[in-house]
Amino acid sequence: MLRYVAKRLLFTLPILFVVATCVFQLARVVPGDPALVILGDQANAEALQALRQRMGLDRSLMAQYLSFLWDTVRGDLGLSLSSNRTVWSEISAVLPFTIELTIAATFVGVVLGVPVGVLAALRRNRVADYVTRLLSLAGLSFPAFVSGILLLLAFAVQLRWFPVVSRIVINDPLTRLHNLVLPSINLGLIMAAYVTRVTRSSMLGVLTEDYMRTARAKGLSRRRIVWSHGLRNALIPIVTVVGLYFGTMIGNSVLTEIVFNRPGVGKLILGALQSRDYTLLQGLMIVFAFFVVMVNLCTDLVYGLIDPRVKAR
Amino acid sequence: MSDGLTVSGLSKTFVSGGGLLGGPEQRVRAVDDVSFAVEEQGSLGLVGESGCGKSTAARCVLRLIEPDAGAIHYADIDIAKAGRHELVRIRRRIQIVFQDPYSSLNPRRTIRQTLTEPLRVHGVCAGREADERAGQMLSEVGLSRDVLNRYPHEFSGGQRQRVGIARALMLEPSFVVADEPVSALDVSVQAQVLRLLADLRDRRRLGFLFISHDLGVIRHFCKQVAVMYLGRIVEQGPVEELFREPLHPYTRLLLDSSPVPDPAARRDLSEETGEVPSASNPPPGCAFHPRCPHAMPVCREIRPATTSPAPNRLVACHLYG
Amino acid sequence: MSTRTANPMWSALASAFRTNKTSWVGFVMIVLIILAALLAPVLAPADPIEQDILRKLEPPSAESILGTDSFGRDILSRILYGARISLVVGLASILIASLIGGALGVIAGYVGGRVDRLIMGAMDVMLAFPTLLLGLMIVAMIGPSLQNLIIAIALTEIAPFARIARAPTLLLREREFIEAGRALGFSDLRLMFVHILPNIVSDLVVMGTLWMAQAIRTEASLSFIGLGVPPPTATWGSMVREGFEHILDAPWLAVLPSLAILLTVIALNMLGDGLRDAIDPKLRRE
Amino acid sequence: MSLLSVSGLTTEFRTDAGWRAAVRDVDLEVGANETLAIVGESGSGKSVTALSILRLLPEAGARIAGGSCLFEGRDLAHLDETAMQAIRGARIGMVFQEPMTALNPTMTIGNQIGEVLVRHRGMPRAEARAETLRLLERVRLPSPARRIDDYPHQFSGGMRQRVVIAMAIACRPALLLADEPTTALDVTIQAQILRLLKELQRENGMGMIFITHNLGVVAQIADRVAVMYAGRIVESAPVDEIFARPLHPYTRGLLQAMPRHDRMQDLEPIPGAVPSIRETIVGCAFAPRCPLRIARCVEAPPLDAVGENHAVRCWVAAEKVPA
Repeated sequence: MLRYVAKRLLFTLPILFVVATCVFQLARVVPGDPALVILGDQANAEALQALRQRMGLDRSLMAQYLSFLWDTVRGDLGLSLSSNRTVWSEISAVLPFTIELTIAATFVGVVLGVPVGVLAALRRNRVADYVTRLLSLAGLSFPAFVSGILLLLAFAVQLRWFPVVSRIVINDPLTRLHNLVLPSINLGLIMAAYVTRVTRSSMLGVLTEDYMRTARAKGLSRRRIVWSHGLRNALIPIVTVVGLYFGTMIGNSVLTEIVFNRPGVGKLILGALQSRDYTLLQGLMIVFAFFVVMVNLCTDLVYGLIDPRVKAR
Repeated sequence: MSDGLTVSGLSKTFVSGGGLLGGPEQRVRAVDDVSFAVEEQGSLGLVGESGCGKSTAARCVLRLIEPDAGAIHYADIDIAKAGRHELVRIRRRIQIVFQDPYSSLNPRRTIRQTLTEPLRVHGVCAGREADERAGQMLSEVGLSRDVLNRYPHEFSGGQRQRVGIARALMLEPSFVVADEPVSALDVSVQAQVLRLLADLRDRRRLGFLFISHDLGVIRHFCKQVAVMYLGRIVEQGPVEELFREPLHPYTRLLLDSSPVPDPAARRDLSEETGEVPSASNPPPGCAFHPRCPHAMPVCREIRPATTSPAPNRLVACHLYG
Repeated sequence: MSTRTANPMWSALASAFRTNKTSWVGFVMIVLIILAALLAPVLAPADPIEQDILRKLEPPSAESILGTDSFGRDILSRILYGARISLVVGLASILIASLIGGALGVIAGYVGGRVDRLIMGAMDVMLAFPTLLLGLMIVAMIGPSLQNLIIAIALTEIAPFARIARAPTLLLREREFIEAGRALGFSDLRLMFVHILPNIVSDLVVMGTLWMAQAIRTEASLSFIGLGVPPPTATWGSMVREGFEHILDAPWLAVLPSLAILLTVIALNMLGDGLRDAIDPKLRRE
Repeated sequence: MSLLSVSGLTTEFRTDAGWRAAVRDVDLEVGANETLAIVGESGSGKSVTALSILRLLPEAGARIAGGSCLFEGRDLAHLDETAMQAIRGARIGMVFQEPMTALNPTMTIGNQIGEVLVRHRGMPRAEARAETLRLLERVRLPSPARRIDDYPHQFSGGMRQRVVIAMAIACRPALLLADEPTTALDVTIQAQILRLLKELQRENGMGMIFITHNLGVVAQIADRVAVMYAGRIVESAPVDEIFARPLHPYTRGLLQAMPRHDRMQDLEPIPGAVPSIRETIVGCAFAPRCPLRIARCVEAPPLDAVGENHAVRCWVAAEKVPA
């Protein structure tokens, strides 16, 4: 197992390296002089030159690239162009809110999605199955900002159960939780739709496997056959979807944060776009890519736990 | 150089794993120093259990799998050394029939497309003439010409196998490699296809390399037989003689284990005969020694050479060394 | 007399339509939406761009069926014209992505070895960027325009198509009919694109439908963030964005274009989902 | 006194043309210590018969449309699901064709066997483990103590089949259903498994229904034989009798179509193909392929007794033999 983990970790390094290279290249495509962007049109030549020097823009592209790589490896993502603080401090200030949101949403998605998916598979082609399928199809059709707006209109504007604008007070866990409910439901329901669908189809596949018949031939009860023999074998595609969904979820959480006016990476991105803060965007991409790669790594490790055959490979 | 197919010293090792991420490297000697010859218009059966390398050997003959070592000659062609253009020429002389009639036909192509495509690709003919030839071939394999526009899923396993045979014969080859051509079929259909293959062999004067795990099928179809075990040929000779009087202990085990439809011939195999060892880690010396009732100390250490204890018979066993 | 029988792929899709009501409903809906987009100049009661400050923020009425926005523009007209942007971006990006991704997937799966590792490694890198953010980054860099949106969204969807094409190619490569083709002297190109590709086209069509829904959603999201086709062009996402500022006093401004997006995406998902049920061998097996 | 007595069993499948019978009006008897071989080609209904007895067919697509299966005083065809569960794995064991897929890939073989003991014999886990070890030894799995916690993929096909057999006999069932248990195995392994099944049968006094398409295997293992074609039994007789004096043209055809390795004979293929389940069969199902066909074959022939324990479903064959 340890060997397997080490191997998978090793495999993520080239991906991260190429990701960093792409981000670096992408940032160089930006038209215009970043120093000019920061200091504005009125800046004098000396100040511009000084800033360029400070940012290392006067060096050769190769030298810039190498120091960028070296800085990234050390976790130094550079200076934000708009705030003059380090990119990492900008991101880390809001990252907990986004992480909190995604974890809560994943919880909603899995706890709701898996049982509903299994039940739909067991009642294949009956009413419950059709209803589940239609609802989940509709659920995964929602752009996060559309569902967010509708939830906001219904529960905050009409029913007034939740605040229209989140006001997050760090020291008050109850308010913080209350503010989390609507956004995480928004994000979680969309995810539950995906999880339900993949659980259903994966379970349907498993139900026709030979070993399920063997389990019946052993005289096991139906419940034990489904939940103990079936679900474990159906889990791999489910874990895959949860893992793959992570990338979509980051995008959706950005939209959710914007709609619910929550602090978080989403609003940071909006700000960075408006102020054309490319180092911040670049840093965000690297952090996100890092998270996505790590989540993929985790799903691979979970495969190893679920399916003994994976380790053998 | 004689006519027909001559193979000598054929070897193929599959390497899996290894490298940066692959885990421990595994080397499987699928085919290990295999030599045999099939006379012009002769038929050699290659028999053995799953994983013995018989299919790999057959595919190496067509260079569908690139052999690591060995010489392969057919008539005047040096197959092992053939370049791209020569290989195309070989394709018109040697063809292959596959085991699984469900996997061997492209489900998205009509029978017409399947049968005329080789003619077009090799620039033999196209259009009406190709259709005409496809129709003739269909009737030769016992199908109606009317099926040209149908798709494979409309046919039974036996009919698909006939289409597969027709496709192999479209380029008018003189030699056919048949890889378990009847193993996937029911007994009654199996006999139909065996008879068809025998008819075609006689009518078209075809040479055959016939791979099967079924001793009965081999006996019925082939004049010569070679028995493979873990990548090597352990015994070869004329079918009748070899089945009547097997020399190698493995051949004997194989014959004794194959049931005969006659309750009077019930055998009680009292000995536990073990499993086939892993091909990635074959036993040293004679690969069969862990299962062999006659194993001697020498069998554990020295790989037996192939000897000829009787005319036309070859065996690789220390009992005859 | 020879009988011609239907190509199994088309007959599978046709039977999907016959048996699967969901795909029918989706199909009809998407046809209606396409018609509405095509006929926008005829159907729209007003110019989608012309402003009329005197009539701003009118609720739905007989005069303008769905009301007007904060610049006094007719919402129905803007929704009809907005459909054009969504559909064009969705269709064009999917065509590009499926052609490039499909070809890459087939090549990776068929050739295998180093080529496979190289292509799929590149795809892994692309998948490491969250879809929306990659689009956002690209558009932010190269500037928002219809063309750039299509390019950006297509780029984010090449990798999924490559994966979808590669998996069945790996299976098909092991099928004996491919080996038979090699034994008959067919070239690799012929085997890849004449023999393997038609076997995976139905997978690509189904995924194309589902990913077109995704593309339309991404386009709307980018517009919502402010990175869509720049104003004054009517796009659904930017309409929601403008309407969101009036969420308390004129909620229909945000809700109506939201529903348009939702309906289009649902229609495509219903269509694709029904088709997938029809071709999925796992579900067909019983 | 027979252990299992099936009469008039009819099983139907849902097709796009409505419900169609895959097994029609099948009568079978198996006694303790006896092996009944059901032989037939694909689509003959032989496996469906076994699955119907244990009621293991998918509920949505198949139904038992008639008949009874009397086993230890109860009719399995009409038992409720809970009572059926108590019989499966306990009184009737089953061995399947594909050892590669019959075992749950995510569960150790020890747990898969132990599960049966816990379920039916109420053993505590530790005791079940000890018994599992004993069973693995009995089926001659090499070094069972070391391998009890291994997963199925770590075993060869032959070894997996031994595990499946251990699972099937764990509760010393009175009846064993073996559905093509050696078809997926190599001949040398097949011989070992056949021998193992025979030994276990003798030890436990089990009745066994052995389903196969291979007449050679039938000759090796059966006491009595039932030949099935298109869902019906067309001939049944003791094993020596059926090979010495096959009466039904289909049985004869099968024997003449099978190439033997012990002697050279001319193969006589049966023309045509097995009818599909969608076809409506009028009269004798074999008539279209039959060399002895007469006008009367448009009527369905009954299974006529033509001697002691020998019955044949054929107008021509039944007439020739003095009853």
